[in-house]
Amino acid sequence: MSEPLLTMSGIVKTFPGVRALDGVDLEVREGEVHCLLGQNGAGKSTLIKVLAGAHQPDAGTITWRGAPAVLSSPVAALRLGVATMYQELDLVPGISVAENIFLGHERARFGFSRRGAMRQRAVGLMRRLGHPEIRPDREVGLLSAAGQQLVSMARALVHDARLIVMDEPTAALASDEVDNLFRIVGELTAAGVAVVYISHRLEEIRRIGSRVTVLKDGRTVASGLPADTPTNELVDLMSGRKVEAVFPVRQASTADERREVLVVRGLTRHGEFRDVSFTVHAGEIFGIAGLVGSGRSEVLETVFGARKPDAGSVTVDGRALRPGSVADAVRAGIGLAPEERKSQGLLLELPVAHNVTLASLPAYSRAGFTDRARELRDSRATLERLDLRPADPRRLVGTFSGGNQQKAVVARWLVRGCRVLLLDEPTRGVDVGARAELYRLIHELAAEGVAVVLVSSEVPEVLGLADRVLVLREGEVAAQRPAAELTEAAVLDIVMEGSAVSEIADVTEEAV
Amino acid sequence: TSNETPQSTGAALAGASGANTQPGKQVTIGFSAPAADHGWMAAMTKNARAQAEQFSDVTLKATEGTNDVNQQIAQVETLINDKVDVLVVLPFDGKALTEVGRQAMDAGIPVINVDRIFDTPLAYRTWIGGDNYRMGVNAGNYIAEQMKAKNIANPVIAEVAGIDALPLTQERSQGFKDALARSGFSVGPRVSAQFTSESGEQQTSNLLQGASRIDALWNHDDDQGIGVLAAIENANRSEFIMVGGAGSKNMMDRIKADSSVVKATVLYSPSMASSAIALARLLGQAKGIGDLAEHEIPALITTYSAVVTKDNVDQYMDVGFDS
Amino acid sequence: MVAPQRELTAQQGVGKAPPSPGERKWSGGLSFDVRLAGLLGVLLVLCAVGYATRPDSFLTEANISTMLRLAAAIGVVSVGMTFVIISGGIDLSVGSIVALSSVWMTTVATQSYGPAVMVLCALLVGLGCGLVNGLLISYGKIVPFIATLAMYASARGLAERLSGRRTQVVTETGFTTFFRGAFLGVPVLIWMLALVFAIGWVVLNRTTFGRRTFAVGGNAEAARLAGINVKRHTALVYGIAGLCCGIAALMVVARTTSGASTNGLFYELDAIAAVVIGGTLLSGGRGTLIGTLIGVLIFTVLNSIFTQNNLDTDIQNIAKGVIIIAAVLLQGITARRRRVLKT
Amino acid sequence: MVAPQRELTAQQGVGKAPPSPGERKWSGGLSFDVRLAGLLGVLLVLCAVGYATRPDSFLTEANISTMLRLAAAIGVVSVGMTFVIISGGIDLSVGSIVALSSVWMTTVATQSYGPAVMVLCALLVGLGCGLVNGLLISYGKIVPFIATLAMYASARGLAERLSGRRTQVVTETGFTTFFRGAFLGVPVLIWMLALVFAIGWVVLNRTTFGRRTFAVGGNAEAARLAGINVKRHTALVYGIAGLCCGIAALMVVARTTSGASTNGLFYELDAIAAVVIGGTLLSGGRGTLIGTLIGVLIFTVLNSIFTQNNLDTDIQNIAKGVIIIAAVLLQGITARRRRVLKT
Ligand SMILES: Nc1ncnc2c1ncn2[C@@H]1O[C@H](COP(=O)(O)OP(=O)(O)OP(=O)(O)O)[C@@H](O)[C@H]1O
Ligand SMILES: Nc1ncnc2c1ncn2[C@@H]1O[C@H](COP(=O)(O)OP(=O)(O)OP(=O)(O)O)[C@@H](O)[C@H]1O
Ligand SMILES: [Mg+2]
Ligand SMILES: [Mg+2]
Repeated sequence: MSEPLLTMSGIVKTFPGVRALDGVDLEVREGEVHCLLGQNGAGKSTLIKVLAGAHQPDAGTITWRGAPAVLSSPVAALRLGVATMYQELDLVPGISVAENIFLGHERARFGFSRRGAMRQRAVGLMRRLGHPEIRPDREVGLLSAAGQQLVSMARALVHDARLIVMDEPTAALASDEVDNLFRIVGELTAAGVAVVYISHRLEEIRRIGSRVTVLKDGRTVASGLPADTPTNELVDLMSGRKVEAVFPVRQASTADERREVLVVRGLTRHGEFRDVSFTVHAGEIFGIAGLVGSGRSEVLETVFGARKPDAGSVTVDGRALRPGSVADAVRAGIGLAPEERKSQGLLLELPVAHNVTLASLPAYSRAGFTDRARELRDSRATLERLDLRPADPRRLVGTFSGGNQQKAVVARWLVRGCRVLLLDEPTRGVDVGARAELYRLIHELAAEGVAVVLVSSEVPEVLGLADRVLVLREGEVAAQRPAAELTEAAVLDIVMEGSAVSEIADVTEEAV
Repeated sequence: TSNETPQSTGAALAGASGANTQPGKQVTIGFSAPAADHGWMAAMTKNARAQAEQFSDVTLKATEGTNDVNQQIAQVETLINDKVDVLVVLPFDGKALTEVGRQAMDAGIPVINVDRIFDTPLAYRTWIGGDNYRMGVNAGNYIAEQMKAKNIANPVIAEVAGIDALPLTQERSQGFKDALARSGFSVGPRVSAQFTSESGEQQTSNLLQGASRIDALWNHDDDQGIGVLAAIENANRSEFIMVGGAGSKNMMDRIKADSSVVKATVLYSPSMASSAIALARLLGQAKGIGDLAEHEIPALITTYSAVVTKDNVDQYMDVGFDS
Repeated sequence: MVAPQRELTAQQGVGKAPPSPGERKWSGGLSFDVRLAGLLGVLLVLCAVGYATRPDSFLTEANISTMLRLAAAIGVVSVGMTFVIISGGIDLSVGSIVALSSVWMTTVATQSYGPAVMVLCALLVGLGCGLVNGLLISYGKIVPFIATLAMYASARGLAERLSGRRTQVVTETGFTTFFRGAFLGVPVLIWMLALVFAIGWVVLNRTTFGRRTFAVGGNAEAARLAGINVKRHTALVYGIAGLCCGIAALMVVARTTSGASTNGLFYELDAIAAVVIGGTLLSGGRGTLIGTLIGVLIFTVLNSIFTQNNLDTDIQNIAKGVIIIAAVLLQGITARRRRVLKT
Repeated sequence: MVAPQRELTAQQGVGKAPPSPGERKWSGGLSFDVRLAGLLGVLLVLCAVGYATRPDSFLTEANISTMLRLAAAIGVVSVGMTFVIISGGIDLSVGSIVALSSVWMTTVATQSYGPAVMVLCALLVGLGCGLVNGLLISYGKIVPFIATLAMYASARGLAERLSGRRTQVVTETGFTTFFRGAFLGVPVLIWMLALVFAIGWVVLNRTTFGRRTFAVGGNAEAARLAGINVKRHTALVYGIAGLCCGIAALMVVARTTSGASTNGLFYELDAIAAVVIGGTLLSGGRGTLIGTLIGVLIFTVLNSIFTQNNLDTDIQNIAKGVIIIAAVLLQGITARRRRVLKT
């Protein structure tokens, strides 16, 4: 084997009150896909930020191609040949795709932008990424999550880097987009570029990974493992405990399963989805599958009243809801755990406890005054249940790792107690162990008689949890069947049918 | 009192005469005025300071000028707490500071109320100030005379007022209107500026655009007058006569030179601040005004708004303030 | 994905890594925060300077009472402004609303009904203007800056029209006697200031309403999806700010025994400055009322020092700017030092 | 992912659903935007009103030239303010910097060196003050509101001190002759306004510096991670704003033939209002200079209509507020109508 491209050893990084990295070692070779594994909050993102020059380590050494390197700033890292796709997308919403790609190293002559040159290069990159329909002049803020992820990717590619770091790039992607991403990764490694890859989806690691490094509580617990190490072993290393089955066995529900709780009839929003109808019974888990951009989130938000439907009705326990009124939906007992945890879910500047009780404030107050002791007690219990680390309800949510933030969003609806719970990608970025716990909680809720609607981009998750599944394709209901009658391959067939190319980014502009 | 002024200070100062020239007991005078945000008000503060310098037996405590009555009340209270001997107060709003004036009088500190008058004589020992209404009247009379002399039957008479929300502006405008009405004239286009040259230029530019011909224009304040004149020059207009207000040195120079549209200005001199300090000293030393038969200083002193024209300008040069 | 945390405090980190201020824990409650300690330090230093320059008069009861009574009106306005800014808005119209309330409550007609009606009138006018702001912003979807700018012009215009630009003296002695009086040796105005602050603090930190205010300012979309009626809440927050202006109008009228359209000049700037110096984020979602109170007091003490030491106005202005900068830098340094000591 | 787009325009959506794709249009460059069209509509309506009420004088060449000359100074200041606000900041000190520059360039000493030095002096003073703001904000880490508030007080104080609060008349006739003159029949001031806008537009939309300004304002952390020197950039943006104030000072001095510490009063409010009405987000990252220009013109035309129709100040104020609201609502409605027609 050749000399390692990058060696990081003994890296320490502390934040006030947290030792995020406590002596991490990492070794990456040319042309390999090196996977970083670890629970939520293990320090993966912090480590790659040190590698990207965005954080300065408190201790430790970094060696690049055998020579010691100091990554004092993002520019220094880029100059060395390290390009990074951060977990939290680091794009500027108000400027164009091309400008985002070239941000910080714009092509210019005497300070004047060479817009043509940049545009051309951007077109080439988007074509290479398989999405020529994302035009370079398009404003990034208008792209879907997947589209933005592609721009991030293009930005990493434009640098001709020796090492590309990808922090959970597939969290916002559905299966077809994941395939597309892996094709690019394959091209890169074939050209000798090294990739550091972070994901909580172990099957992805098996597909593309070369070697695996496992982090736990800011330390390296294993490095250089082969990518085909058995799941049990990896999970064991990550969490120090065993996770028996990912999808728990259903308990017999005590509620009357035949009672219809949520009835959706002919729901339509022009340009987003048409004529969506379904019924969810008490104690039932109802899954919605589909590609990114098929309109699943929009359906959930419309049911919740956050968007006003153009046609159709929503009924809860026989009472028709006022269209477009969140207040009415909440009164009827609907809860929505939204998809975008940062823009739609969290109050980053507030403590976790306040975030958790946000939707149930009336229940935690007497005559308008908040019962802070009970609030703290309940949220601490919920945090512990979801294994949210550190389980300190007074910490600001903004200081938690991505996966832990996601748990806080879901926790909000667990303490609330709903008749109908709408979950939009509840496990995005959540580690394997916590995921199993979340599944168990969803089952428990159903067993208590709650009607659960689950949207997920991971087909096995939908099939494993739901009683019945609805498949959306380009805003239309393509199928609605009991989960037992479906397999992953069958769902993907339905999803792909008639749409060779998915339209991720832009429906309004020319699709190829 | 005479007006023997050392020109070097650039301020119009009051002298002391007779026995009053002798230094007496030390007097601490508290002084409070609105923000010195335009030339006239700045001249008031400056005159007060300069006058206090003149006397070896006077210590002046001048507070930060403010246009917030609430704040000015606190400042006067601070001066009362400080136990000054005499207070000289030019209130931003006379009515609003009445109570604190009375508080001072009740605490045994005589108050000299300058210009904007308190609501009740209980709040001041002596008031000295100008007569805004008469200023308007004098400006109106002068313009009416000129119009008649020129035989203009239906003159268009414009007015550039000061800050409209201040009572003094309303009094000036009222006097102006009343005086014109006596001659059968009325005020035509009218704008209000902010006592600053920039606002004067801006408002006058608009005014001139709206009125293709005017015969006379009264501008309330010579400070904003610089801007008013600039606007007139910018518009290349000269068909009318202009009368100023307050009496700045700059305006008097122009009247003397007689090369622009400015033909007169109506005095409202900041020299009253100098007089107020001189009076305060006398009050503090329990003296009267030398030339008067009274043993006591009078309760009300109104300065006169003379009309300064080319003919008498030399006589008034010394009270002209730097705008 | 992160809404950029651009400003954290009066000291910010432009383009720094997401700053990690002290222990990043919630300190809305009583618990004392490093930053607030720094701010308090600045206030104490200023007091020390005042005492050093005027040992005879600065820390006397009379002067302290004068300072607090001066701080009362702007303090009450700043309470309302703190709510508005935490909720993610801004209110430029506070000064004009104070003027309008003070004029309306002192018209001859209102005064003829006696003191109780005068008080009610001021409060209702303030509340009304605030609600109009709130409705324009939440239901009319006009950005706060523009909506309150419009109110800034209109309310003062209306005040001028109502009063005919005259200063209206209070003839109703019952009103003046009460509000200019004292209770247990402490002036009524100071009681009112304390009361408004106390109520504001409880509402902001101990009630559902306050909690929602932080949520709306921190992330309006998240708040909406959590079932909070963001529009109604926004409207109410501006209503509170208006109500505070009504209370401030009472105080101004009591102090000046008159209502005038020139009252409340520059209150918007003073109040926003006090709130921001106090550590509340202009971008919303974070802030404390205690910081605001200290911010108000810092400006009041500064003024008093200037007045007592007889400084020229122009020097005062220059010094004010320099002191503001020094104060904020000082806070930053103490905060950093403390952080180092702790870890 | 990307910072939530809470405000879209002067009309915002508090707690509205994230706008659906069709509604999310925004155009930064030349391409004409529905919103700008609405704004232009408001301006045209105002012009029509002006013409209807004063058909004899309103749309004359002389009046248009007067209006544009009056718009010149505040227009130039607004160009700088647009840069600052797009970069995510705010500048309260513009008016004071105009005052200081105008005073400094008209001191007897400066005037004795002739017109060129006067011009240079104004530009350097403006640039210097702007850079001080910028350094305090970027390297001193003081929030823009506070840093520029300090400059607001200090610069005006310094101007008062320098001038002794006198209005300093320009005696150097070369200066006045040039700047009050005309070129090709168009007054020099209007040329300057046009030039500053044109250069500003090119810098903002066609240079790396301009595009980075959007990035710094839209997501400072992302800009930093992309290797942009955010601190230096921020300092420069405030420098530009200061330079614009210096240019505006030239214009004010030319118009009033004098420099005074009272120049530039309320420019900060007027400039921010014009920028915000013009559709630039106060939260940074989005905005257009064309919108700003239209915003400035709207206020200028409004003033002209008021004076030409001889309205009382109080009525003017009330009307101003109402018209601002109406204009913003009207924009919103036209924007919505257009959108419906499109789909
Ligand atoms: N800016 C910060 N301030 C304080 N604590 C931080 C900060 N950034 C990260 N942390 C803490 O550091 C630890 C490691 O976080 P990191 O984001 O690296 O985890 P991760 O392994 O990427 O987790 P995930 O899988 O959820 O993304 C966490 O406990 C987190 O709370
Ligand atoms: N920012 C955007 N700009 C343009 N079109 C968009 C945008 N977001 C969504 N769309 C369009 O709206 C429809 C639904 O998109 P959306 O991504 O919300 O669906 P989804 O099934 O919930 O996918 P995801 O799982 O990513 O949330 C699609 O037609 C998509 O192209
Ligand atoms: Mg992470
Ligand atoms: Mg979705």
